[in-house]
Amino acid sequence: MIRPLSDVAVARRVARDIPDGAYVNLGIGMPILVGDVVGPDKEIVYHSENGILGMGPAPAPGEEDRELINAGKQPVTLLPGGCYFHHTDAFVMMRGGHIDISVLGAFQVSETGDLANWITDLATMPPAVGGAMDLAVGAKRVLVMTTHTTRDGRPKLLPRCSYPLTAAGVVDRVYTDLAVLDVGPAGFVVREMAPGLTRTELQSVTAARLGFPDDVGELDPH
Amino acid sequence: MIRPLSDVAVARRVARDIPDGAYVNLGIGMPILVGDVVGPDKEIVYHSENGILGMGPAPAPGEEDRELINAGKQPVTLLPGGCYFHHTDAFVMMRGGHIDISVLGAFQVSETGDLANWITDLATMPPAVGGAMDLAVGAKRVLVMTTHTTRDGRPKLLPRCSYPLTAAGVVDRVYTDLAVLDVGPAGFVVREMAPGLTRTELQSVTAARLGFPDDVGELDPH
Amino acid sequence: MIDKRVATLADAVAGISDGATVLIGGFGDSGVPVELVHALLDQGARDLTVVTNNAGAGESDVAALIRERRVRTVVCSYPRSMGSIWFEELWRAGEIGLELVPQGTLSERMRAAGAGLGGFFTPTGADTLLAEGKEVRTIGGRPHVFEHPLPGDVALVKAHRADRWGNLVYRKAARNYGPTMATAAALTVVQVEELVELGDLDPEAVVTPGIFVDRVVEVAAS
Amino acid sequence: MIDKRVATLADAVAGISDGATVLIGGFGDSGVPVELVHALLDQGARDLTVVTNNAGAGESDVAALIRERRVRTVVCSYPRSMGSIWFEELWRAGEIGLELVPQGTLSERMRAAGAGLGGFFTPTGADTLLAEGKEVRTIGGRPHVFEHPLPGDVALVKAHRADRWGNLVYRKAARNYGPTMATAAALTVVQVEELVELGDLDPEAVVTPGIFVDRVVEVAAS
Repeated sequence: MIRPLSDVAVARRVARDIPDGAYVNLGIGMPILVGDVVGPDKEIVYHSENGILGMGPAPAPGEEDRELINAGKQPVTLLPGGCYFHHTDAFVMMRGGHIDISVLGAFQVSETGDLANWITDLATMPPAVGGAMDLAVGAKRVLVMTTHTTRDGRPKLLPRCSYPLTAAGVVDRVYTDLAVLDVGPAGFVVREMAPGLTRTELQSVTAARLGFPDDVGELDPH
Repeated sequence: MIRPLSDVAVARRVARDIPDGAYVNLGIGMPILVGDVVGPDKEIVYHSENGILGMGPAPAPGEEDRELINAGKQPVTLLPGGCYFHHTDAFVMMRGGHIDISVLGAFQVSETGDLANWITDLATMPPAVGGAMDLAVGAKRVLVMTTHTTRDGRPKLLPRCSYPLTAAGVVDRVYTDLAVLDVGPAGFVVREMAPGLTRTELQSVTAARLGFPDDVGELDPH
Repeated sequence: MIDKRVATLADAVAGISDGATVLIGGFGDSGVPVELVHALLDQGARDLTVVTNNAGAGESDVAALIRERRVRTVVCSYPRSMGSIWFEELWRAGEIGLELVPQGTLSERMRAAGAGLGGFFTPTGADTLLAEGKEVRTIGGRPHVFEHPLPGDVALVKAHRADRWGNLVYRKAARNYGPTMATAAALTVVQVEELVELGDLDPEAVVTPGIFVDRVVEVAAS
Repeated sequence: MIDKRVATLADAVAGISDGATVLIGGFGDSGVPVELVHALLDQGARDLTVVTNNAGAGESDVAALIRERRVRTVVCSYPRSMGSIWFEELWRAGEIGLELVPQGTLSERMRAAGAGLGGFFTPTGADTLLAEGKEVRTIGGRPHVFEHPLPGDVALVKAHRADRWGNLVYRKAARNYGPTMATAAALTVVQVEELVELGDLDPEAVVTPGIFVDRVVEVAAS
């Protein structure tokens, strides 16, 4: 029986790959969870594209400041050592390769590392992109955190994205509720799988062909 | 008899054309004199391309700070309201058209407003340009302050510059020890002349053809 | 004497023409020059092109400007914030234009305008819908999109403190687009929470030098 | 834990390779990282490309590096300062290369490298010798020169204060190239007059956020 990981369990797995001292941007949605589960033994500097380095946790109720919000427009705090800068400089950091790790959500990821995470339907809603494209092209490592399939069970890991791209050939690693996969020269390579899941089962919910090395690890479901 | 104006008298004439409240960059050499003769009734903000707005006069002896120098590398002071910024921003101000007036020296000026003020001889000395090209292309108004001829009497106002250009078609007005001239669509137009100087005499020391409107004024030699 | 302070919000927005391109600061609710936008609403200019990160939300500021049919086109990165109902309604009805620009490119294009540059190549947006119709060049083995400068006729900016020269400091993440927009517009209008005496701002900590600012008006913090 | 402080000048310049491109801050005597350059002299790297505003003067810092035949090429805007005898001597002998770049373009090219841009068009230098061999494009009726990003392997910068995250503030006009060079190099090394505790720098007044800095070393003000 397939037992997908919870969002928090996936976040914990992502957090394990973030080294002490890293400069990290967490995308809106699931990736934000990562900030809550990084251990206190690591000092991580969180970047927000509206002009903050060194973001701390959410403020205590009543302590919110409308001029201190993150890219998701939620109130945050600033740690000692943090600082403010303008938008253009915030994107110098992103585009210029100064962010060590960008964690992004995804609608689709292709086996060549293409990312689609900004729009699914051009007709009924105005298109909106925000900083997604800048985050995808600029970070030293681009990690994607997503459910393995859509809510109605369609695969998100594909030979080729059908949705409009955010950026081409940028994704380094994908963390889903079923597996951790690297994007290599020959496509997706499975590194870890949820406990109890077979290779056949994982391949059956993945449209792209998966590579399985000998030493696939087991994901911690907690 | 031709009585050329002193450098200070030319500087006074330039200063008269600088309106209250202007943002001004004074080039190295003769233009620096302008700062000393602007009247106290005007509040002028001086820009220095190494990252200063609101430069004040030279410090008292013994008060110099090696970290507070102008583009000519001379010690200066900062007025209340002045501020510091980095080099790239200093040139945003210049290239972006934010400086109202740039006063520059010149080796040659052409009748189409070309300016040559950075190099005369490529062979014996290493070429050096500094901020000359940025100052020439970016300011709202480019004023040139120079002697009318070279030390050995050769004209500096020419149909075409023979020295390598600093920038093409940028000069708005030229102030010499003999005349004030605008650069118009039909070439140099004389606005004011040194007292006692005839039109023929002025033309005789100028290689470009001069236009003389009916109302040429007289320069104040003091 | 330089005195950029104006007495009223009406004075601050006086002279903005129909058809103007207006850069409006703010990211979500932070750093939005709400009172200036409301003054622009009262002032009456129409047929505006509005450049801003979001397309307004609820019934206030940019959303109100859109609701009142005063905006012909929005240039922005994320027009689909929570509560951006007016933009969505007019967009669906075909009554308002949208130029969607990745967030970092939006900021960088305004910087290019302020810096007097003719445009730049960026990897952001390459291989995506947002590169369609644009010049693409491979640089360092990677596709780059050519982006044009984006100047404004007017910028409306919110800052924290100003002096009479127009020097500005901001508060926390409210800084966002302000410093860049201030450089990019022919007329930069700023609302501040506090006007201070010349010399009261630390010259090392001025974020927007007064050269980029034309008018400042004090509006008590709400 | 993030701790970018290093104990000695030798630690600060450790690992700089032969053939490296080294960005060196400073304008005239202000903001020059004299002690870091002397440490580089002791460290022994040779065949360097040095990017800096001037080409050194007297027998100190950049001039000493040139005198000791450690520099293959200088990229600068003004190699002809008073006392730049070593550069001039080697240049005349054909023993050192020179790439002359207008000052604002020099700074902007480093910014482009730091910002992850592929290059830009600037009006500076158009119609001059310094545009020879470069792509020229007419934009807005005016010729613009295409300029490439200028990245460094190393940047040597002088600042006033730093904390262990590498956040920097500068002193007066010593700021000059520092903030831009810090963004443009793979390894940014900073000498400061004072190390302070994390949280001691005003987050509104940090000029170079620590993300751009790799090593800081305290050197008492001389």
